[in-house]
Amino acid sequence: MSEIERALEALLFAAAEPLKLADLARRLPQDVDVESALAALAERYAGRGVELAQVAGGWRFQTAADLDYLMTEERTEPRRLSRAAQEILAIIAYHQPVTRAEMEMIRGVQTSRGSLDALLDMGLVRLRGRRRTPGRPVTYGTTDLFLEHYGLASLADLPGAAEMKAAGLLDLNMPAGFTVPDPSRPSGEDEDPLDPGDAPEFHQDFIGEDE
Amino acid sequence: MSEIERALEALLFAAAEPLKLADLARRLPQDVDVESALAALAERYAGRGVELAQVAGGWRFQTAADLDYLMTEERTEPRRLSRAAQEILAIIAYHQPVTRAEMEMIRGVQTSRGSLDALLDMGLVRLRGRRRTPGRPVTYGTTDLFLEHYGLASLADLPGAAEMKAAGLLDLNMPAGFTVPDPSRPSGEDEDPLDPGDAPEFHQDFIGEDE
Amino acid sequence: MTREPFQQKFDFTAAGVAAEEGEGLIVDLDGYEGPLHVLLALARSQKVDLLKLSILKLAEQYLAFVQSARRQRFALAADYLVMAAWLTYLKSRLLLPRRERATPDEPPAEEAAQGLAFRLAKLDSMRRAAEALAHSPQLGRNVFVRGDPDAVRILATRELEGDLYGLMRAYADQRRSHAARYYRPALPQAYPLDEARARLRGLMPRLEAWRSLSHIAPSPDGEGGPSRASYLASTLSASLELVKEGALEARQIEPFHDLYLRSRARLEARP
Repeated sequence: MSEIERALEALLFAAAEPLKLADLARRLPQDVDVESALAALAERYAGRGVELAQVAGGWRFQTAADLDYLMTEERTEPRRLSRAAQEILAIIAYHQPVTRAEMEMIRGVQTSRGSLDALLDMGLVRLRGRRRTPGRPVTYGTTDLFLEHYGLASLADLPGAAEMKAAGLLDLNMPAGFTVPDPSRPSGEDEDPLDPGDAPEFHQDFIGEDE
Repeated sequence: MSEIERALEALLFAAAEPLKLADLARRLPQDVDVESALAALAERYAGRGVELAQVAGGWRFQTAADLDYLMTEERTEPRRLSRAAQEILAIIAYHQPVTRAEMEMIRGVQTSRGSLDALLDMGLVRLRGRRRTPGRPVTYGTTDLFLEHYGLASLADLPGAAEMKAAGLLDLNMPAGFTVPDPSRPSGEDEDPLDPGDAPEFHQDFIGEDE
Repeated sequence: MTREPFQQKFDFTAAGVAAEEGEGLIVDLDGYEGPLHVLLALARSQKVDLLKLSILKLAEQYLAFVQSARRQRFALAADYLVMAAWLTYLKSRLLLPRRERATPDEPPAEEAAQGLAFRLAKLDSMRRAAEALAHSPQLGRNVFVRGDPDAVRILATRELEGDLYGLMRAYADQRRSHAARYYRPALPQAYPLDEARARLRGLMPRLEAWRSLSHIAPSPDGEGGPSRASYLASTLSASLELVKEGALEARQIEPFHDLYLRSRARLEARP
C-alpha cells in the first residue's frame, strides 16, 4: 500500500464530512495524483464491510449497504441519569433512610416523580420502610445494585465531607452546623420496616402526594 | 474477506467507542469465532493508514500514529496537564488503588487540590473505594477513558509496568530485597563497579528497562 | 489548574549544570516541586545510576543547595528545611564508626539511607512513566477515531453511566448551594479613611454645635459594608486629622467618655 493511499485512508476516516478532491489535494504533497490513488483505494475496499463512496461531490468511507441490518438493529444507548435523578440519588445515598419531604427540605426544590421513578425502575433505589411520624411517610434507601455500580463494598465506603473538601467539591469554610450524614449508621427506631403487604399502599400515597 | 470480517469491520467502523468482544459477539451469529476473525482483521489493517487497535479492553479503528502530521484539522487542542498532574496521573495509574497519603509519600509533597481535581474532572481518574486501614482513606484509580486516551489495551500495558513491578518499584512499602551499596563509601570516578554477588536484582531490572 | 507548558522532558539539565557549577540549584520552589524532587535532580547530577548513589555525597549536595538558597534569600518552605535537618542527622550517623552508633530503638543509618534511595528510585520511575505516557500516542493528538458525527453510531453497552465522583459532586453541589442561601461568610470590610475624611468635610457646616462622635459616625446599613467599629475608628482618625488642620475642635469630658466635635469655621466666620 502506498504512502499516499495510507494518507488518504487516514484523512477520509477522520474527516467529519465527505472530502472533495481539492480538500484532499491541499493536505497532501503537491505532485501527488490524488485521483488515481483514490481509485486504487476504492478498489481495495470494494466488497468489504466498509466502502469508499463518492457522495455529494466528495469521498467518504461508509459501511456497506448490505450490512445495514447490523447497524440499525443493535443500537443501544447508555442509560444516563438525568441531572435531577443524579441529584436525588446522591441525597438518598447520603441521607437514607429519607422521606420525600426530607429530600425536598435538603434540596430546597420539589422532587419530580419521574426522576424518583426512574431510580426505582433502574433498581438503584428502593423503598426502605416507613417513618414513625404522622402520615407514616415512606422512606427511601439505596440498593445492592447501587453499591455494585459505584464499586462500593458497603455504605460506609461512601466518601464523606472530608473527601469532598479534599476534592474541592465543598468549600473549606462551610457553616458550623454543616455535616454530611454517615449512611451506614443504624437507621434508628423511628423507621418501621416495610411489610410485604404494605407495598401496594405506597402507590396511593405516592400519587396522592404529588397531584 | 470473510462475511464475519466484513461484519466486524462495519461494526467497528460505525462504533462510537471501543467495542468489547462481548459487544461484538452479541451482534454476530452465535457460533462465530470472533477472536480469530478480529485477529485476521487486525492483520489486514496492519501498517495501513487506519489500524485496528486494542484499547480499554475493547477494539477500535484509529488512524496510524505516524500520520498525525496530516491531521491538523482534526486535532483538538487537548487540555494540558501540569507537570504535577502528569506525575500524579502516573502514580495513580501504576499504583492503583492508591490513597492521597501514598501519592504524597511518593512525591514528598502535598498533592495540590487543583491537580487531582483536574484529573477527576477530565475523567482520567476516579475514586475507587476505601482502603481498609484506620481512617478508611479513599483510594484512586484510572478510568476506561484513561486507557482510551493513551491507547492502552489494559493497565498491564502501561509502559515499563512489568519491569517496575519486577524491580519492586511499585510496592508502596520498601521491598525486602531493596538494597543500595554502603552509602558512607566514598564515591567518584574511581568507584569500583558493584560486586556481581552484591548486585541487587533491582539494578538489572530497572536499568535494563531504560537503556 | 496550572496551565504549565507541556514539559517534554524531565531532564533537569538546568539544575544539574547549576549544581556542578556550584551555583546552587535553580529550582521551582512554588507548588509541586518538593525536597524529594531536588534530591532526585542532585542525584542525577552525580551521573551514576541511582543505585550507585552515594547518599553521603547527596546529603552534602543538598545541604549546599539549602545554604546557597538561603544566601540568595530564597524563602525555603519548611519541608526543605526538615529534609536538611534529617540529612544532617543521617550524615553524622553514617560517618560515625559502626560500633559507636548502636542505639537500640533506632534503625541503622544504612537502612534509612536505603529507604531514601528507594524513594528516589520510585519517584524517578514515576517521572519516567509520566514522560512515557506524555510521549505515547494520544487520542485527539496523534491518533484519531472516525470523524463523521452523523453516521450511524454503534455504542458499546454500558449498563449505567456515572461514577462516584459524579455522585459526590451531585451531592456536594446541592448542599453547597443550599448552604449558600443562608450562610455568607462576611469578610471584615474597613471604612476607608479618605472616605471618612471627605464625609466629615461635607458635614462641617452642620457641626456648628458640639456633636458626639457616635452621632457623626455612619451606621452600618445592614447588608455587608464596614462594621460600626470600623465606621467609628475611621471617623475618629479623620476627625483628629481635621483637628490638626485646625478645621475642627474636639473635646472629651473624661477617659472612655464620648468624644465631641465642633467646627472651627464658625468661630472664624465671626468678625
